[in-house]
Amino acid sequence: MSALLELEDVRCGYGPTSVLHGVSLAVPEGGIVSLLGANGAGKTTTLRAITGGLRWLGEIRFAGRSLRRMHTEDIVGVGIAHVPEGRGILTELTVDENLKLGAHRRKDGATAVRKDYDRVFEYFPVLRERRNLSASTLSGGEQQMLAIARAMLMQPRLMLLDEPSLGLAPLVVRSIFEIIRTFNQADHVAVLLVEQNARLALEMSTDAYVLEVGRVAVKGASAELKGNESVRRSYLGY
Amino acid sequence: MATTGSRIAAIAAVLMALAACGGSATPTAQTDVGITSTEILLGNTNALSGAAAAYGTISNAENAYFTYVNNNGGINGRHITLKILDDVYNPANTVPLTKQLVEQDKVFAMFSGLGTQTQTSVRDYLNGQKVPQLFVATGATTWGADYSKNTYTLGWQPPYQGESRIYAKDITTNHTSAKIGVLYQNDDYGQDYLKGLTDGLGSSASTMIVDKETYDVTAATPAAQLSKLKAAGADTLFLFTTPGFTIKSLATVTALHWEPAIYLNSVSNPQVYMGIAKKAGAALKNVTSVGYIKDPTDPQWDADAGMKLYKQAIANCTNCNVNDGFNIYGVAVAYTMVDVLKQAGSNMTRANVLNIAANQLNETNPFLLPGVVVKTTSSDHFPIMQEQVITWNGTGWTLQGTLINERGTLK
Amino acid sequence: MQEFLQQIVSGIASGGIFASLALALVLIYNAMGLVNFAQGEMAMLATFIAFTLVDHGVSYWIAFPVTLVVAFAGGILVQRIVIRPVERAPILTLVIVTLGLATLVNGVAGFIFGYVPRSFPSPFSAQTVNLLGAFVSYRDLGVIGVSTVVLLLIYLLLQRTTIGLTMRAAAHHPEASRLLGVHVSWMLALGWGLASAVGAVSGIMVAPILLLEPNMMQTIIIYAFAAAVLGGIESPLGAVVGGLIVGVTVNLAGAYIPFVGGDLQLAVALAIIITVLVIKPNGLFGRPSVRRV
Amino acid sequence: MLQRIRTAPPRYWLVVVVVLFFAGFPTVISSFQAGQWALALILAIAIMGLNILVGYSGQLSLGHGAFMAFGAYASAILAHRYKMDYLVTIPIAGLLTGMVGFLFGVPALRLSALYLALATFALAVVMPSLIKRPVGLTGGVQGISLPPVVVPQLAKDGFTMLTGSAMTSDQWVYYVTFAYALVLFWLAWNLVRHRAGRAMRAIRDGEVAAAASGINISGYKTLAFGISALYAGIAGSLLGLATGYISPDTFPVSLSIQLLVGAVVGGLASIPGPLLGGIFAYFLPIESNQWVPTQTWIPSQIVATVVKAGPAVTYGVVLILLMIFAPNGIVGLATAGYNRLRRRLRGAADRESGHIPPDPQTV
Repeated sequence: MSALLELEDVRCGYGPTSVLHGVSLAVPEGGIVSLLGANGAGKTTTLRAITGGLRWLGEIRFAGRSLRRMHTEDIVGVGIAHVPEGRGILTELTVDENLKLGAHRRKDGATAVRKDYDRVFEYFPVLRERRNLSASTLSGGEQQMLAIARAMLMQPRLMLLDEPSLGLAPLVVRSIFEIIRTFNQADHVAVLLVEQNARLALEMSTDAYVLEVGRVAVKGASAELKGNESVRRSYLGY
Repeated sequence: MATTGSRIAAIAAVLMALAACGGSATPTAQTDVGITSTEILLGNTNALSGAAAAYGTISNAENAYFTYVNNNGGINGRHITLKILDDVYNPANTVPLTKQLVEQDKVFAMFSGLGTQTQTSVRDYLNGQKVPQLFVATGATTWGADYSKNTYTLGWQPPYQGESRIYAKDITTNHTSAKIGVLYQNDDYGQDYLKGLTDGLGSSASTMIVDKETYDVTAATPAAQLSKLKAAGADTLFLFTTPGFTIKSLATVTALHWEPAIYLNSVSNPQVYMGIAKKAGAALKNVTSVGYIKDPTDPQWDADAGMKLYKQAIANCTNCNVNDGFNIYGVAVAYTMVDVLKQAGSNMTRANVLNIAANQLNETNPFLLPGVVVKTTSSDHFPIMQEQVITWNGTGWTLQGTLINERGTLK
Repeated sequence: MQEFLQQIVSGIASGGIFASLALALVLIYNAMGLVNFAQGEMAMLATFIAFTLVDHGVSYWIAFPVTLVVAFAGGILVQRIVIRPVERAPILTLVIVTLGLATLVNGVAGFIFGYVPRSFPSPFSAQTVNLLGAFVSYRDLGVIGVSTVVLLLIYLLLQRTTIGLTMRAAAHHPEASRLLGVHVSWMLALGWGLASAVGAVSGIMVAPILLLEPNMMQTIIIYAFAAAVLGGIESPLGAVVGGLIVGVTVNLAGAYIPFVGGDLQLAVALAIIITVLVIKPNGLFGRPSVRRV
Repeated sequence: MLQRIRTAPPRYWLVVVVVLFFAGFPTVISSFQAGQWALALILAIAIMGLNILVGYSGQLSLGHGAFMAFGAYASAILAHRYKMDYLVTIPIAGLLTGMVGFLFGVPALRLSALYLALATFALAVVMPSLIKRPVGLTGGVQGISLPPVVVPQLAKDGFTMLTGSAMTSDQWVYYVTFAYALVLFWLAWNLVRHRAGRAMRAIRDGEVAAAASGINISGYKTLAFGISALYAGIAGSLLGLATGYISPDTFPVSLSIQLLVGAVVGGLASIPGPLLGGIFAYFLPIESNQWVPTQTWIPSQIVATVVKAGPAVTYGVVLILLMIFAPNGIVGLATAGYNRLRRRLRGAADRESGHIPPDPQTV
């Protein structure tokens, strides 16, 4: 089985400071993989490299195709939805306009999009209520929901989630993670999840990678890592 | 440093001496800086670029006439070279450029420098250096009026004040009950015109002028001012405005359903502008102005010898628009310059040329209206003081009456 | 009273001129958070293109759309060649570039077309209508009418179409928009193209009134700045309303405040700019904006 | 002492050479050329002011010509109406303009960079009409003619002793300007190296971070405005001295653009930058009008274009090209070139074999 997303010895950085010193990882079709590690380990940088926010050396392949020299806009077009750090909500626009932007490059017709809208509103009923309000009026949790809903409307094959739990109440986090799992199973969409909350992430995911200063320090099945006392203690901090 | 400096100075002195020797080929004739056996070097600054660059063509027209003269034998075997520099209408540029022309290029005289502020900025310098500043290209009264303080400086065209005195005379003789409204630009140009009108009307000025309004060149349109003038009850409108604002004003007057008698300053009266005003919607009824120079677009001069000469001369300038009123102005003032140089003959010194220009001019200029004499005397330093009233007939200007002479009214 | 009314009507007429150019400014601002100092000069150059066409015997109604297309393409070209290399640079750099562009375009126009004012045809008659004793020409009304139509079209485009949505998104959050598949750089180019076309409309409409010459827009752009700032620099509606208010204010101040008089009208515009920016930076119709980082 | 001189970094030697050059220069060029260089130095002083504001404190002013106008008129009015010695009025004009700039800096605090650019540009456009208004004070459109410059006997004697020729007023103006330039550049150098300069740069690079480290943001930003205006005011005052006449047309909006060109060409946030920028901005229009036509190797078509198009086109092209290709100006290019050269001389290899390409600026 070939992986949907593969990173091979990816190195990159910001100007003269390099952040990733050779990261290799793989996300299987329909799988959920978590990417863990301390602050500054290079998790967000990895995601940014995948969607073309940085130049990199090494190789990144999506569905067998190299993403080298592709622009962000086009990488997104081939089926990667990236919910960035800070959620990337367009606060000047309404909730509905944000969702519309998610679907704006789809070519499968208005009916299909409408159907997906209904599904998304089923997952997040609050968004239906707030449809015509400015996105800036949403609470943190609602904004996270909007960001994920918008990513769902992009009809991706892979979703990159950057710390969806950040700053949210535990209960909200739970429900969001539930919805992600449901979506993953229903649509067979792969997820690469970056999380500080390692416990939660390991529960969700099938496989996990732990980054340390720009390198993969540990990798393995999530269940395995969860059970490994020394890994938990030295890398995951719980 | 010191030795290098003095050595260079010494070399320069020798070179200058050599140059001077070369210049005095005919031992009896007197010459001066800027004159060689083959050349008369004149300097000029003008706005060749920037916001006032519409005037820039004047220098090219002057050069075209000098080329014409040079091609026909020059002046006593010497050809005229006009060195034109671009001061962008900014006095801060005029000063160093003029110094350059005087001190480095060693021009014989400055000729037809453009702009009141720019030329005022170098007047003290040129008079201090005893370099003639001839035929300054503006109608500010100061050039003639302050001659006694600045004997190296001379204007040429009729002063704005003289022109508006002619209008005043027309009013006091023909329209004694006129209620006058004035629109003028807030600079020396507009103020000079207004002063001439006020002085010319004399004691009745305060009652006859019911309102006067100013505008700045940065204004979008003069509509607000014209509305006020109309509301003030004026039935006679004076436009002391530059061509662009004149056209806008003429159109606005019609748009306000206002039909005053209009007096238009001569700077704005070329037929090109009247045509634009008409297209912009101006009715152009009852418009009076004065002229002293022939309008190249006026068909009445088609067979005129002077106009033919103009067209012949201006052909030497490839990018001059023959219909541009500024160009015949340039050719006309260049004609006077050539006349002065010819008169100077073999006594080609600054003092002599200046003396002829300032005190002994008496020239008929083929580019000016018939009868206009370019004249200076020891007590009058306004070269052109005759103008003729003209009225707009719908397609062109009609000369009215005879030339009016304002000589002696300005001191 | 009648004069007062006339002052207001004349003010509205010049306000229409300011508004039409302010609309173009607002478009660029909406596209990339930048005020284009070259907007007026680009409009002037476009008008000269129309002039040249008409002068060569092309019918006005063909010259007009052709000029709009050329202006649109020109705007895109300017963005691609001049703006794109610096689009991520500090705002300071961008402002300097547009200022350089303004200087350049003005000089080039002067070089090609000279500085003698020219008349430019108008589809609207120079005849006037009487509004309660005040007169206003069809040309002036035409400027306001066309500006209103342009405003409506801009509104429809930005608010009712997907491309408008992506343009707004690209302007406010380029990074986040890229992640949603928006071709941000092309959206900016599109913004420049549209602004340039709107500017061309403005130039073509006002040239019969202001007379066509290279410096036609040089001071109008300051009034347009005042209009855009007063209306709230990101609001197209604000640009139009702001333009009309600026036109009327400038006229009334010139007519009735002795200190201002006829010759400090531009200073009134400056005063409006500074007052609005200091007291109410978002203008009349602008939303309080989050500072762009 | 000797040891210190021997170990002084090369740029100190460069400074010494430059100062000596500018001190001796006017003795080998003609008087009017000295006058031209005085004007170039005047521009350099104003550009240094602009540089302090834009380059070091990150606030954009497109209207520095207006501050020059203020300084020039302050001096001219003091000298003309109150019969003060012009030389005495120069520092006074500088201080007055500095105060005005400081006051202007207060509302400027509330404006974003873009709005500040807008407001200052509008100010530059309006300035000539504002000057025309108080006719009694400014002479209106007539402007103010200043009394001729008198060269002090001491300077005359000294100059004659050194060069053997008499000192002209242009040469005297040059030395006055040079003295001011020397002092003001030295002050600017001290300013940027010490606390105030560091604070300003911190503000420029990020106000939030600067505030977090306890820097008084509004204080330093208005201070930068004040200092910057002081430089412009002195430059304006010197301009009056050099030209002997000022009027509204002396301070068109294009002057402000010329200053901006100079600042950008020389290189923002550098001390030598404004000097190079001043020379460039002053001589570019003159030479494109005069030197270019004398060059036979340039096709006549291009010559005609350059001459007819005037400085506006050249300024515009220079501004755009520099911003795109060399945003740090001549000084930036020179520094980069020097560093590359030094690296090559030392034979330093690239950091790592796996050299990482820089962040994509624009792809």
